[in-house]
Amino acid sequence: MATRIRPLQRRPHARGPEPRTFAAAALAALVLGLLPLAAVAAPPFGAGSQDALRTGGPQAALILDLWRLLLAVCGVVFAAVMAAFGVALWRARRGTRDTPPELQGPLRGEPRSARLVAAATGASAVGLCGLIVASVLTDRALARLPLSNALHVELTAHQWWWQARYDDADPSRTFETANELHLPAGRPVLLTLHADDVIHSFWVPNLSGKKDLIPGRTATLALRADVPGRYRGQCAEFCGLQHAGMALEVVVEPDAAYAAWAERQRRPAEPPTDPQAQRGQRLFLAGTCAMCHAIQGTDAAARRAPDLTHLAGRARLAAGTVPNGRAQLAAWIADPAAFKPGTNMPGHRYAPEDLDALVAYLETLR
Amino acid sequence: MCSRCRERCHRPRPPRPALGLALALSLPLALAGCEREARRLELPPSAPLAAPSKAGVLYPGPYASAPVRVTAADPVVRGQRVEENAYAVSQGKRWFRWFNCSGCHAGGGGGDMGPPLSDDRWLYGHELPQVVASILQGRPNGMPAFAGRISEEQAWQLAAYVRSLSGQLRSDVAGGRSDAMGSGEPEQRREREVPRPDAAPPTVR
Amino acid sequence: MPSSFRATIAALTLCRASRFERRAGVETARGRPAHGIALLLTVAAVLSATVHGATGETRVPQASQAASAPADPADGGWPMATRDYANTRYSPLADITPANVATLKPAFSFRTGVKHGHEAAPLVAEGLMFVVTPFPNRLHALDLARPGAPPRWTFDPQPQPLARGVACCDGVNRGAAYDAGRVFITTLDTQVVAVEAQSGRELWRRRLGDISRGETITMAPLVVKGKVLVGNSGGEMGVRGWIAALDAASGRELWRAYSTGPDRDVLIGPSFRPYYAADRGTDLGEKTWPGEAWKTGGGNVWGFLAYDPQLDLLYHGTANPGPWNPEQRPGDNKWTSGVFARRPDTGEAVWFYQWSPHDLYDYDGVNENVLLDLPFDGRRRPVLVHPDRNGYVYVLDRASGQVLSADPFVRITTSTGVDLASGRLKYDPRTEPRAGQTVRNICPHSPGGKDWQPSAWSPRTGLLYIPHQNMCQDTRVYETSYIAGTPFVGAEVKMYTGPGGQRGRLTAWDPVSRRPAWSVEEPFPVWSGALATAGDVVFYGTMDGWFKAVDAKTGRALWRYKTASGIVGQPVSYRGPDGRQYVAVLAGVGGWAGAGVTHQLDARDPTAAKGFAAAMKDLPKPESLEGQLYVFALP
Amino acid sequence: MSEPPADAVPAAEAARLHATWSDPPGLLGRLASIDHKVIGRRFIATAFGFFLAGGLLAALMRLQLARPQNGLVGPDLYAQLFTMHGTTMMFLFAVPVMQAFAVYLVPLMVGARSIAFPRMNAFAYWIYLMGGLMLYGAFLLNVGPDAGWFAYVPLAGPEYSPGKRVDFWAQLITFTELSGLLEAIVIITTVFKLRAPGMALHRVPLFVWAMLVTAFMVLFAMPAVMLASTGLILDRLVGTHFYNPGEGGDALLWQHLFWFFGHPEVYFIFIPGLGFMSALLATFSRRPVFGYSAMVLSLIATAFLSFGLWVHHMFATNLPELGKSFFTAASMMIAIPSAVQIFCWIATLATGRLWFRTPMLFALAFFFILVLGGMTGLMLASVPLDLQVHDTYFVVAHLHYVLIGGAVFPLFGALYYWYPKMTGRLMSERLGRWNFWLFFVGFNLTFFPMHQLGLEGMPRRVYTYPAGLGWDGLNLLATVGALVIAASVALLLFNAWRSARHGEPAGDNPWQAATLEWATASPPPRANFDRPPVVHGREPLWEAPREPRHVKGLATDAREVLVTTVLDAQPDHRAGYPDPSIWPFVSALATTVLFVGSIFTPWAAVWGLAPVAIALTAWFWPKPHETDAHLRMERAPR
Repeated sequence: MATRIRPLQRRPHARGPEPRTFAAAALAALVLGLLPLAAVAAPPFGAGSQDALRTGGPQAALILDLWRLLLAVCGVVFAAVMAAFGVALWRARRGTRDTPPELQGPLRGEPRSARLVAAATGASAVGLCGLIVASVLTDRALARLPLSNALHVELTAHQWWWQARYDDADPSRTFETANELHLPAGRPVLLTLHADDVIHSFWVPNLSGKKDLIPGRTATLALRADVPGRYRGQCAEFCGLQHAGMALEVVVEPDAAYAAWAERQRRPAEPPTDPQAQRGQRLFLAGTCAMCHAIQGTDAAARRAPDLTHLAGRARLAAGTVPNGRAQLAAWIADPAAFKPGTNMPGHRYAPEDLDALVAYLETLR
Repeated sequence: MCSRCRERCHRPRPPRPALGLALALSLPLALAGCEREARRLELPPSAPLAAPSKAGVLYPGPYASAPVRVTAADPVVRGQRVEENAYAVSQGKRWFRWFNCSGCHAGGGGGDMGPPLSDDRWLYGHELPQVVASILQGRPNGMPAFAGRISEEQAWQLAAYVRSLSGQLRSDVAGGRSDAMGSGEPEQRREREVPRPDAAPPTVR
Repeated sequence: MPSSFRATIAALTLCRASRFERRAGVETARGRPAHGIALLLTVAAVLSATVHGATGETRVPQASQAASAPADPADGGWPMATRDYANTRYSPLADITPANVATLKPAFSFRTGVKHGHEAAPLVAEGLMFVVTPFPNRLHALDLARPGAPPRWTFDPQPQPLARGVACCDGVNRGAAYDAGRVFITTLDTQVVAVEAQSGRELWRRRLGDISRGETITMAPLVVKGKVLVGNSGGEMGVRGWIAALDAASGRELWRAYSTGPDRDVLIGPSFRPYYAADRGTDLGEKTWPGEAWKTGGGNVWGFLAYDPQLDLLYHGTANPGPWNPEQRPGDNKWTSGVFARRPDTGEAVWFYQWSPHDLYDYDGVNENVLLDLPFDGRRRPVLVHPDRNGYVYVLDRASGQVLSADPFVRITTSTGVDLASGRLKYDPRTEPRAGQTVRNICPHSPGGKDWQPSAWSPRTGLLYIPHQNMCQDTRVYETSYIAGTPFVGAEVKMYTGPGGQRGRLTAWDPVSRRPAWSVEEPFPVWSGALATAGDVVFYGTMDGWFKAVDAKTGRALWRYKTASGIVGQPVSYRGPDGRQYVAVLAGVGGWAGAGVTHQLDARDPTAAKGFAAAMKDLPKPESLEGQLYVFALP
Repeated sequence: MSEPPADAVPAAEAARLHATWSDPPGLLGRLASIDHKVIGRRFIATAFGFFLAGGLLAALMRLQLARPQNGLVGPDLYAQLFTMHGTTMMFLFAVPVMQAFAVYLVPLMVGARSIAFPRMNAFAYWIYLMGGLMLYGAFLLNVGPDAGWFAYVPLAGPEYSPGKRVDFWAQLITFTELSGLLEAIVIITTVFKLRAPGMALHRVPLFVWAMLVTAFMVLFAMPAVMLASTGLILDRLVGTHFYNPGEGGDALLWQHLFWFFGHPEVYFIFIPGLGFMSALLATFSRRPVFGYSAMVLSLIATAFLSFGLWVHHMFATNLPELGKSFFTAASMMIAIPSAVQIFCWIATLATGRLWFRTPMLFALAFFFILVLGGMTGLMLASVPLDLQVHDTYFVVAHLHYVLIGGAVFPLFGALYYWYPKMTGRLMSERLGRWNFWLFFVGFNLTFFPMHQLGLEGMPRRVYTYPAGLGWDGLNLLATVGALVIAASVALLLFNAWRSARHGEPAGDNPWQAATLEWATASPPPRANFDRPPVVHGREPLWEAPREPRHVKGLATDAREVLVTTVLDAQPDHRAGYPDPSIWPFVSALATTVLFVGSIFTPWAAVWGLAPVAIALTAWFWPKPHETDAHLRMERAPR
């Protein structure tokens, strides 16, 4: 661990004057809006990893089928209306200010128009009934996902991260993780959803529709992921300052890989052997970290922030917003607000060797 | 400009049409509103306070050598900024629950294993820096030292919230009711408890 | 009370023991075990030295003709908090009767100068009365032979002040234990100290826990076979519970049995034979918890211990699992909120029964286990009677751990009964706490139908006198962090009066017919212990400062006396060196129920003192918050 | 100017009328004005002012979202921006601007001397203005609400929104509710009781029908949100527990109450748009709209159904399946009355003689945009599909298609259409076409990509988004579109500003339209009509004149209006009409003090009542000379 890490000197967000007035912001918009601004060099998640059109399981696929049906029907209807409209515009006579108003027709009644309008209305009503039936059928199909042998996961949303507890009939086999769900491909999952503070919404578009997490209420969501891969989910109900920074990674993997992962998660963290990491652990336990985070196998058992027992095994930090790596981890610890303004994690101006030690320790949490 | 205004604000009114004078008069008052509302999300991180070395356990108070450092110009100014900022006080309320303060002092500050914080008795001083010192240094009869275990900013926010429990803060800054089981009047509705001058730390209760 | 019943009651191992002792020609009247010759001899020696002259013999024991006479009345002492190993709190003295109790007058009193709740029982031995105060746990020895009983010595163990801040429910102490010329006290900062009875000299002291993690000791120790048995408190701080045995002579730790964790920590070995299947299996103390939650899982041992010399079994309850929020600890959470039978020599567990598996409400299982012999299905069985916080009076076969009956003695909304086939408590899902929701109308409240305050058993009436509460609560649980040295509760509680409008009761419970014989209502929780005497008078104290005597058979009020502070202590009765029967009690309001007054909490916060401060806000502030010993005698 | 009417009123009589119905001079006179045209113009201008402000906020948001991980606007300001944008557009622009047009146009279209309850009308305007100024004053002082225009609790509750930001929002609701409800009463009464003789209900212009239906919807829907916001402010300030699940409240209660108002609100923005459409299409097709009865019944049906849809905003909450299916069906069925109207208009176009002027262009754009928005609306009504696209940019696209297509395009058309009536000058046709095409292109550029963004997983209300999820290009496109919209709106402003002086004089009826507002001068005289008209058919200016043409016998030297019966508009009685008064303004001021004060202390509801009570007493205090004049006229009708 010879390399010394420096927190990123460059901030991902320009820090504007605070508080801003409207005028100042408007001015800033004009000046800065066109300037290129630095973004943290996050490895791209990949287009389509949070996409309702690329499905990874039957729930999303059913909805996608319904979407295609609705798109087709609505497209046809839209085209028909536009065609009628176009024909009307095309064929109608032209007039001017001085065109005498047509009053005779309306007074006599216009049976042809009336028939056409009635027919179109009737057709619309029939079409709508068809859509209602299609929608209800899809809804019922979604509700009929077989749940035998389902994996039970309790998911609790916090401002602004996700806490997951994998249930098991044997309580000692339950385990906790955060911000990264691993799911076995092809096995149904029953998520029990809670909210700790405000309303959040769980949404992994590639796998299923969303479900709100409402304080004081419990909801469930059943889904199945069939296609292995990494999917991204995101809170879909405005939940405060870091609503945008409340993402969730879903790793769908074959059964064996999942089982291995779950087994790893059940194990407490190994005590560090490297002296630097040991020093980091002391810093962790004696400092602010242990006041909010938990690491199984140590005295840190707080539950206000993600469980870090297997932090190094996760792809991302800070609720799916920062790639996990030594430099980013150090930068995140030093100044989380630079990544996620409003986060509840305080910044730390550690001495460089302390920060190194801390990161070295966290890197051992595989 | 907002960050510089420290005037006490009681009742900012909106500017009215064609009443430039009223607008000018209400400006300083209204500016106090922006101090109250600022969300200082990107405060510079503070260096961790020297922590007692025992890992995993809060150091039993008092830990007198925990310095109560003040990074802003002076404690009074810094304290006022915290105590005039509704967001800071509400963060203090969050920490009160997070760091188990509510476990000892009860959710509404009525006291339990620890003394009540919502009354007029202050065993170790009611001024904001004194409260910060009590939090960071700990006190002998069970109050652990939080120095090194929470950030300095959190300690100031906590202290401001603690003072709001007995109505020491302006009602437009103090918090409202919690989304929880009621634990007494919301802080903003609490009458100010005048700190008793004779209160002194008892040797043995 | 049917006399047939009384005749069939074979109370206690004690009576067997005392018969044995009489055969052996040894005068012991305290129902001491006959085992352990050395112990016996010491006791005998001490007694002969203490009980002056022929006082013991001159009195004719009232109960001698009855088979139920539990102990030789010759001894008027009170050597341990509940007087005997069977936890009867029964005094065989019969001078004070319903007929004359009204003339009871204060004989002397003593101020402790301490303001916490005085929950201790004064002990009487060697002509001295030993009063241990709450924190700072001073031990006073009053010389009963001299007029006014002036203190002979005072021992100050000097506990760390920090301990006060981590004790969940006021820095109380539930009494000392006297054995063989030594008095053993526990201190709030987890020390056990042995003091020489006559001189007040410290013999040894041992620290057993870490107060910076919130570990404390409040219980009264028990001395069995030369071992001081003691357990820890701190379930509200995430402290892992244990019971330990110390060598009474040296203070050396002989064994320590944890209430959670792997079998080797719990001292579960091959001889462990629990009655119910749910308690069988390896390492259940680990496997019935998620992850490492058992390390902060509570199950502390802070109640009164019981010992059956015949079966050679030590009985101790285990307290609530931590945190209160049950969602943080799915599983049965063994071995919390239950009762263990252990071998006192090795600590080895013999059986276990869980009153409240996966406890939802802070229903500690540590209430006293009263060891009786009761008729059941036509035959006499050695049983253990236990009024639990969950609101049921349990009768267990104390040899096997089988539940013979479980009947509610208060209104219960949290469960619908106990399934006798599986032994399992049937929770009512309607009152199950869920994070983020306020669950209302939880009866009984967290301190239970009855908290620590010990019952008394009278073999003469066949009734168990249960001092208890009648309160309910609303609870909201939330996820909480374990931060060592801070509370680990995760629940907010609002308490209020239960049905009927009175917060306290003294109920005389008939464990054979399984129903109350009578019940006396009190405006405040009856937070004091009860005392039954052979004179058929039952004593108890109230939190508003009345010390009361009622007729053991009917509950009729006979006498009362207003003390300067509320009573949360344990009344005792002894025969003084002058041969008269005395009744003593410590006044000094406090404890969980009295914390609001003691610590001047702010009752405007309905959750202060976990709900008790506001529920008790009409408790009058006593004349004095300082503790005071009151001793009464007939004129 | 067309040729003077044959029976022109004598100049002296016109002057007397003018004097009688004029406002007092000076600043105080302006504040005292109760003329519906004055109030209406101010109302429209104010609403457009807020539209511009809300649009600027939107532009700022689009700039922030132009690129991933942009640092222009932080999360705190962004939350305020989108909250202010939504609140402004819904509460300070869309609903008020419709009522504002109604305030100006409805009395003219029904041939009335003025509006009913004119002082209340003035009061409602002042309350609206002050509420809006309060909100923007707060925003400029960093007290801008930041919990969304929907202010979901618990985020908007006392625990998670510290300070006064959400209190200002909740109090703004009180302001706009008060204003909206009062305006609804004013409009309903005007339509029911002040119509020209002969304008029976089946002859009422479709625009007036639309406003009548809207006003009734406001009456029924607004109390729900008033209740909701009162509960919110009580929770925040007094510590009640309406939305606190810990003490028996419920966070979902807010959503039910809010959307019970919020969904109809969409329709009381949309239905006036339908009214504009009918007015514009009839004039520029040179024929009455086809299917008058079907149109009216559709309006009413839409209004009814719109109260049964609110739950489709809440499909992602845990609801019973049956309930969801019901709301799916209701949400789809509301398409039918809208479809009927669209079909009728297409029939109108097909059989009319089309005159393509700028207002007509805006009306025609409605077909493309609203129908597209309607199609996405059907998709959102489906529970499973909604679960995917709810709270994503798909919904942003949908709602802008519906609201801008359904309301703003017709509104812009209406502005071009009635601008000459208000100012006496036509707006520039050339600039108008530029304005239209920029708006049309910019709009679709901005919002069409958002459909795709939503389907690709981009949630709403995010202040930034990571690179690499495939959202970058479309977001940039949307931002470019937003700038085009900004340019188009700037052009509209310029056109309006320039045409006010240099526009072509309009004359009474520049479009040769059929409704009564074109029967008077442009801009109309103080008394609206020198002689109030009598109506004999649905298209009074297109039909051959019939006698009697005018109402006779109304006083010219005193303010007097003719009250007619509700159904058939038979003359019923002449009613005295109030004089201008400063007290509505003063009352509004006092009410503002009360409302703003109660953000800071609940006791303001007590002491703040005193000035309000004094101002209202003064407002209603009988003036002897007015009473005398009315009595005199009652005794001796002219």
